Amino acid sequence: MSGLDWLSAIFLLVGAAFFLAGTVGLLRFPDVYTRLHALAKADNLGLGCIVIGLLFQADSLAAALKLVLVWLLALAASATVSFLVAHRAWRRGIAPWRADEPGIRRHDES
Amino acid sequence: MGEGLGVRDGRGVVSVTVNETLPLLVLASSLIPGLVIFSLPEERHGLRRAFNLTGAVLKLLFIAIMLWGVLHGESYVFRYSVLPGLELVFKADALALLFVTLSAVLWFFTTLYAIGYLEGSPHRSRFFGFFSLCVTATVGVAMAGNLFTFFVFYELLTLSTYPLVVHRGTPAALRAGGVYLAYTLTGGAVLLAGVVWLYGLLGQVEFTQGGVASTLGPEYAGQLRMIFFLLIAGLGVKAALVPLHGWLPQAMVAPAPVSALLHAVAVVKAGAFGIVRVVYEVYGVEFAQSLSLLVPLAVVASLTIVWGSLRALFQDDLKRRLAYSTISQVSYIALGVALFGPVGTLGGIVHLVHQGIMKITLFFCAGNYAETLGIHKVSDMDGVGWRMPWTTAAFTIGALGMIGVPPLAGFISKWYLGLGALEAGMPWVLAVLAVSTLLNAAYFLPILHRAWFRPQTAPWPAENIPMKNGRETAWLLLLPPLVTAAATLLVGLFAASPLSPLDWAKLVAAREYLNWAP
Amino acid sequence: MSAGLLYALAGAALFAFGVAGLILRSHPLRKILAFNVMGSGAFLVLVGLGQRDGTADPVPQAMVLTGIVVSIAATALALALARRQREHGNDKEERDA
Amino acid sequence: MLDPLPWLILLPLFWATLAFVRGPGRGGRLAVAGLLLQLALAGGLARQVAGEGERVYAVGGWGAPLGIDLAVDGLSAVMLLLAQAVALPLAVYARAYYAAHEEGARYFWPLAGALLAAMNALFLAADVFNLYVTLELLGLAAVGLVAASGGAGPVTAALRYLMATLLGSGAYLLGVALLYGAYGSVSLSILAPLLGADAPLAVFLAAALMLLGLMLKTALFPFHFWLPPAHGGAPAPVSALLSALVVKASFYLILRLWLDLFAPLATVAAAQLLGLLGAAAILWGSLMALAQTRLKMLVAYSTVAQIGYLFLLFPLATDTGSVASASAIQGGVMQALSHGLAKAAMFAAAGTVILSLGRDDIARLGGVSSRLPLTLFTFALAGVTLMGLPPSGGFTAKWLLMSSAMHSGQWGWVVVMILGGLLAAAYVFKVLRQAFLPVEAGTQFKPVPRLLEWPAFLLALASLLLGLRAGEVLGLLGAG
Amino acid sequence: MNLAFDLLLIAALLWSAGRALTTPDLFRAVVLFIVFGLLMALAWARLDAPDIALAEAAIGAGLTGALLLDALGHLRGPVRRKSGLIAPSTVMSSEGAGPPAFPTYFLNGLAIVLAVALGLALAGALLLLPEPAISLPREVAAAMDASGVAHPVTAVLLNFRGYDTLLEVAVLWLALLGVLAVAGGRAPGRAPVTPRSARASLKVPRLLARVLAPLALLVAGYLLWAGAHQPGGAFQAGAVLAAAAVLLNLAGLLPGGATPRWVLRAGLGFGLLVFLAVAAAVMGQGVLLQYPPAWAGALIMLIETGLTLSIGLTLAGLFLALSGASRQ
Amino acid sequence: MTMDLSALNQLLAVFLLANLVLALWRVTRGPTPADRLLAALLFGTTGVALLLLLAHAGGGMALVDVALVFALLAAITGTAFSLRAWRREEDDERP
Amino acid sequence: MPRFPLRALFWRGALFAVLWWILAGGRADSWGVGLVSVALALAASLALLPPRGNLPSWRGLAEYLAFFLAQSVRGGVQVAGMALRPRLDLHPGVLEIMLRLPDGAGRVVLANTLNLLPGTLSVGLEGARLRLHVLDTRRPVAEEVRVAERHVARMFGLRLAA
Repeated sequence: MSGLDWLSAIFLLVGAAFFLAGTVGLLRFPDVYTRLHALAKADNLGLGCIVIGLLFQADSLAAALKLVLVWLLALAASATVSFLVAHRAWRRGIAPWRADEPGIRRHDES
Repeated sequence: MGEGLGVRDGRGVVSVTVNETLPLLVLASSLIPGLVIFSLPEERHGLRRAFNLTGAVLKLLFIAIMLWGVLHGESYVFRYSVLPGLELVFKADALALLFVTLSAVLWFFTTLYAIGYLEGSPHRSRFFGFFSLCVTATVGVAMAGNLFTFFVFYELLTLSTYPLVVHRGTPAALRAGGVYLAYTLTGGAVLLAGVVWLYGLLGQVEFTQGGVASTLGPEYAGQLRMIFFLLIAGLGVKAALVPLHGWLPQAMVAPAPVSALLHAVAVVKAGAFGIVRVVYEVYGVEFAQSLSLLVPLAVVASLTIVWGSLRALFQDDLKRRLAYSTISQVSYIALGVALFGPVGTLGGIVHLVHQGIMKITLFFCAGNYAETLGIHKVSDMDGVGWRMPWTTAAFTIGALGMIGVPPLAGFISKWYLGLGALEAGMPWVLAVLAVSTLLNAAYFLPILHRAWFRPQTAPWPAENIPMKNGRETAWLLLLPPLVTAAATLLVGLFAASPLSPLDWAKLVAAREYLNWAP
Repeated sequence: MSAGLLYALAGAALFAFGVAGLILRSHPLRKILAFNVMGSGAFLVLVGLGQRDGTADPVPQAMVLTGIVVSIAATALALALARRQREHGNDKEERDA
Repeated sequence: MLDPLPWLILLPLFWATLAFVRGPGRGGRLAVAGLLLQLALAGGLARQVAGEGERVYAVGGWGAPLGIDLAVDGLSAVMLLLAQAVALPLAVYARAYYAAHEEGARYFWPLAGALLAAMNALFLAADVFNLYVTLELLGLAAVGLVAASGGAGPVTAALRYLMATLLGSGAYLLGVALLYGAYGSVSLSILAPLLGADAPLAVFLAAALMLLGLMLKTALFPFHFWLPPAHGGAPAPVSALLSALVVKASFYLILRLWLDLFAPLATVAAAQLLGLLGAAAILWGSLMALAQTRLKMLVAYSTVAQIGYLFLLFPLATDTGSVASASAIQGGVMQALSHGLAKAAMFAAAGTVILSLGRDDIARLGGVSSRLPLTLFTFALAGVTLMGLPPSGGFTAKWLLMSSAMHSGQWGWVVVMILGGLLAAAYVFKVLRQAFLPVEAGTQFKPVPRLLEWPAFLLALASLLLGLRAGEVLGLLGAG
Repeated sequence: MNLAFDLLLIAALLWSAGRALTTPDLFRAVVLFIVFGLLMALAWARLDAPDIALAEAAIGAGLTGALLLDALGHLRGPVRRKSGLIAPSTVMSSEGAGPPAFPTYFLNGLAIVLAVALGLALAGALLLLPEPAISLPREVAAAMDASGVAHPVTAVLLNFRGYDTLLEVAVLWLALLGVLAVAGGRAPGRAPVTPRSARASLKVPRLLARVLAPLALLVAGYLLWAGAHQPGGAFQAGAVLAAAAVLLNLAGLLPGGATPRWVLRAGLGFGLLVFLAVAAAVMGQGVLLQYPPAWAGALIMLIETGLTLSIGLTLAGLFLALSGASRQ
Repeated sequence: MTMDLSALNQLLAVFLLANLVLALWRVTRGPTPADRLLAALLFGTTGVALLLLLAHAGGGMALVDVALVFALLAAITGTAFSLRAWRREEDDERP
Repeated sequence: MPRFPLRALFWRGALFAVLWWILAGGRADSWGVGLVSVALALAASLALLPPRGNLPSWRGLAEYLAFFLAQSVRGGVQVAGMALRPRLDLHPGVLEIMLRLPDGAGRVVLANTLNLLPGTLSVGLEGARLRLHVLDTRRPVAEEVRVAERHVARMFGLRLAA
């Protein structure tokens, strides 16, 4: 394997690790807001790393840029949807989890 | 004639001869007026009447031509292929003409009568439309040249009479119509099963002298007995053989012209006619005898004769009494057919005509009583003879004929039946005839007694048509019973003359019993 | 066993799921899901079975494309009907109230 | 001269699309014109088939197995004629109907055009996957038509219908997938010679799935549950189209597959099972019809019963090539034709009654006989066909089926047919007798246009006279 | 490694589908179904069927999800109408009705047994199936030169089996007719209710929609162009267009409604009419849909362009007719 | 592109798929609809990554287009969810 | 802005053309369809997002991107750390900030950006009031938001309110 290949492999592995972290966060975090943090940040970074890793494998500039385009689109979608879901959850009265007060409750009832 | 009617010859050219068209014209002469009448507005009385009578007269004319032709050896056959191996066949043979003539003549008079009877009542377009269809169906039954064609018109008859039975639209009428349908459609279905079965065995069932079924070998005897049972059961419903007669007394709710037609010409007679056709021309009387089918038929007929008369005794409603009388009298036809031998045949077939003439007279009269004075019950008839002498005179002739008083029509029938019984070696039938005659007398004579010899005790239930200028009722109501009563007398008196019903019956019998010369 | 056959087997199972769901579940939305699952199963069988030997077969693929479009069409119609039905239910409730 | 074969598919699609573009409720005249032309085309095609026999048409010029073939033989020619012959008077009827009754009129014409196109395409298809597409087209068009009036009842019925039809076409599609997997082709003409009694299990499964799916679409007992609410609840022109034609289309396909494709696999047991279901449908459908209090529901249940007769042909046609088998198939097709004409007439007549009277309780039909005599007469004539009385086409059908049963010694079916006929009489006369009652107090009969009454009457008359022209129809049937 | 991937994917497919059908909560069912759709796209990718994967991604993930979620807002909650194929006695929504009556219970059991039997029989049948006698891929490959395009799936879809496609476009159009008939037949309802909270939060999706919609147009154009020689084509392009329209509608930038004006109706019918016209026109030279070889490519492109427009409008219409036209 | 990288791509694809399967647990677990939906969102990003990996593991560059469409339309589900589906109590308007 | 937005037209057209080039993999034969698509996309874009006159500044954009990349790596690492740590150590809370950006796309871009930055998640945006959910209340979130806000403002060429 060439150096570029190594670089590619490293990026890919790092990306996979971020994905794992995102998933673990999704499973472990206590409420919808914190889980959104995990998703929006870890996964997008994971995707970014994978895209970079694959850039090294790309055949042409256009193909490489297409990968970047995919990432940008995913970023935009992710950011918007995170906002919308969090906003709606807030509107529905779902209170953020607090270390001193575990469990689900409505923020307008507390 | 349009394309497809008529027989296609090898080159696909349609050729229709006069001899083929005549049977169709006989059918069309009531079918077309019927269809036209349906579409006529209710208030076009004159036009409707014109159509009706023109049709009736035309039909008589066509029949007359055919009568003349048959006497001179012409044959009138029309064929139309519905499916490969399945044809509609109309054939004017002697038996057919006997029945066709009867129905055409009686249709003419019944039409006249009905025009008078329904004066001013609603839905007359509908009534006369179906009336014409009903006659068309009867003519079709009469001229059917094979069992399939017979069945087609037999069912058409059921359908076209139903609206007549329920014509009044009262709950009682609707109930009666339901019963009527239940019986006749079931009968039709049973008949259909028999017909299909027979077609399955034979491939075709053309009415033929000596019977088509007799060509089948002895291994089919069992099946043929079953089929015979199915056919007679199916026909027996309309012929009102006991125990299939239940619908007939119920159907008395229909207007009098309908009852007259139902009993004398159309429905009941179609059943009886069918039995004649099946025994003579499907099985052949000798073959039927060899399958020992005739004796059971005779027994059933005899039972019906006695049972119908017995029941008639206890009816106070005049039309119901007549209805039970019909049950009894029509079975004379079946009885005659079941008596093996030409003389019995003669009795049965001539009764086909005689019973029609007599019974229609009686129903016309019953209708007159009801329409003129509101009389429906025998017990209301005291002294009616003096209020309505002409009607009662006609009634008297009809009743005496039914009893079998010589020289009236009924006597001729009974005489030949008695002779036939002896010829067939079934003397017990004589006893049946005797009992029946006694019973006939027992339920008719009291009526005559009341009408003529008892004084009027109470006012008439509803005097709808007042006495006017010495006319007891509307002339359209009076004329038909007088004519048919006269016919009752004449066919009896001149039974021996050529062209009388008896003469035609001899022609028929001679076809069946080839080595018999009257 | 080729991937095609494997997915075809999965398709068979999905089809059975869908049939059971369509029969057993009563909520219209659930029936719609079941019908889609059933359709996906049939598609998988069609394509999977067609390429048991491992080479792509464009004919069933084209058929499945057709099928997917039909599915979405049917789904939309079913949803429209279900919603209309529900509105009628609500109207009835309002009237009854 | 147009080649009738492709144009029978293109033409209805054309007028359907144009009707849609013209706007909601528009396009009736276009449809009638199109249908006239279609009827002529179907007639021309029938003549072609009668003269030259079966014909195969390779769409796109490729030919099976790569491309899609269309094919026309006697059976499809007859069905095509039926479809156009029923649809044309119904279109005239529908124009009058929707002029008086706007509910559901918005997209009737485009939907009806698509329905016709689907049906014609189905009758002409010779490719099992193409048949799937036509089935879906047909199903969705039918569901759309049922739902179009938007009422609570029709919508619920349409949803149920949709689910049933989707389940049916899903099963069919899986069958197609299995066939393709087994033989690598979806063309009927390629598949037919490949199928034999030694076919792999998958092919048997395919046959079972396809037939089951189609039975569901045909509403064969016990899969009939969706039919009565859908056919009974839709507007009358729609009910007529559906009952007369749509169920026949899937039946046609069952027959086609059974005869042309799966014949080597067909077992006596399967045929008997189909027959038994048919018999159950006849009895159950008739009894349910008898129990109905609403006119259109009665007619709808009658369809359930009449469909049963179609399936009696399968046990009778097992011994292929025999006389009994031939007349069973002829009987089945005659039944499809005559029921199509009669049921269209009957639903149309029922619709006229409803438009005039404003209700369809059977118990309150008093006066129909005097105020709407032609419509009642139409109903009665159609009833004659349903009862199987002569000289109707229904009678010819029953005659053929019965003689086939007699030939093959299967008596049971005769009894069923006789019972079915009597029950049919019972429910038909249940309606007729009410119509003879006097007009109920306070009832207003709205006058109805002639264009509402006459098309229905013509249909009924056609169903009646079909029996007299049966020879020609069967001749055409035998031509392909 | 591929096998592991396939097995894992299949397990996930079966699990999500099974749970989608059995889980008591409708919302969960819909989400599971959306997941199922995404997994299906992966399955198609694995099955060397990128065309289907594209369609599944656009339709399955984008449109079906939106349709279902939109409907969910209207279909949840208790309801009293029954509509079962077999089990009519169970309640519609939360589906947690009382214990079913015996016949239902029995029929349900029967249905399960039948479904299991069907599944097993199918599996057995598939495993026993020998290789087919006819190889259509070979036929396709042989005819590719005359097809007018370089991508086999497109050649099948628009040329060899173009007739299927013609009818299938009609199916789609028909579904829209049905939806319009059902959704538009009602008395004009209240205007779509967008709550204040939702209006306030619309800014964010609006920006996204404004940015993505032109991009979607570009991608649709790309997919349309790509179809001639690589995975892509009118369906995928149309689906992407429709998805953009759905996004615009969700963001409140495109009004919904069930009574299209005539321009729109013309657009909806356009693709079908073009297809029909081409199909009919070429009959002058040969048979239905027989393109003259020299013109095949151009005609296919023409048809595909019309179809992209119509399919896009129609798919979008399916969503738009329902969205907003419904009352709360 | 070498064989080894292709194998790595494949391996990572399996790994990502396993990630997805794990995330399904959140769909069933909930507790709020939003939590369930999150898993679907995860499928958006992870699915895109997966497709890109598959494309470079020999699945063909067309899969990049699939990923592109995925990413382009990924927002629709979430938007439809929060603006249409999860709005049964619109009335709880907050100040 | 009454003036025909020629500059916007050019830049957007160029952007879409580049995107097309990327999509089509640089194939020359794609430009027939490509030009039509680009034109359509351009038209749609102009209709949906009418140009406001001030173009983004290249420098601002570059700085923003750099900032964004760096921060999102940080954000990812932070969340990953939290998720993978054996014991969850979360101190979430809600924070409201009055934005100084003028009304318009800028605020939305900021809200979206924050979603990808470490520890912040926008929960609501009403007028200038931005509600944030923060993962760790102990960190100086408000300052970080201000930094981001400045980057966004510079990229769009906007002026922050006092």
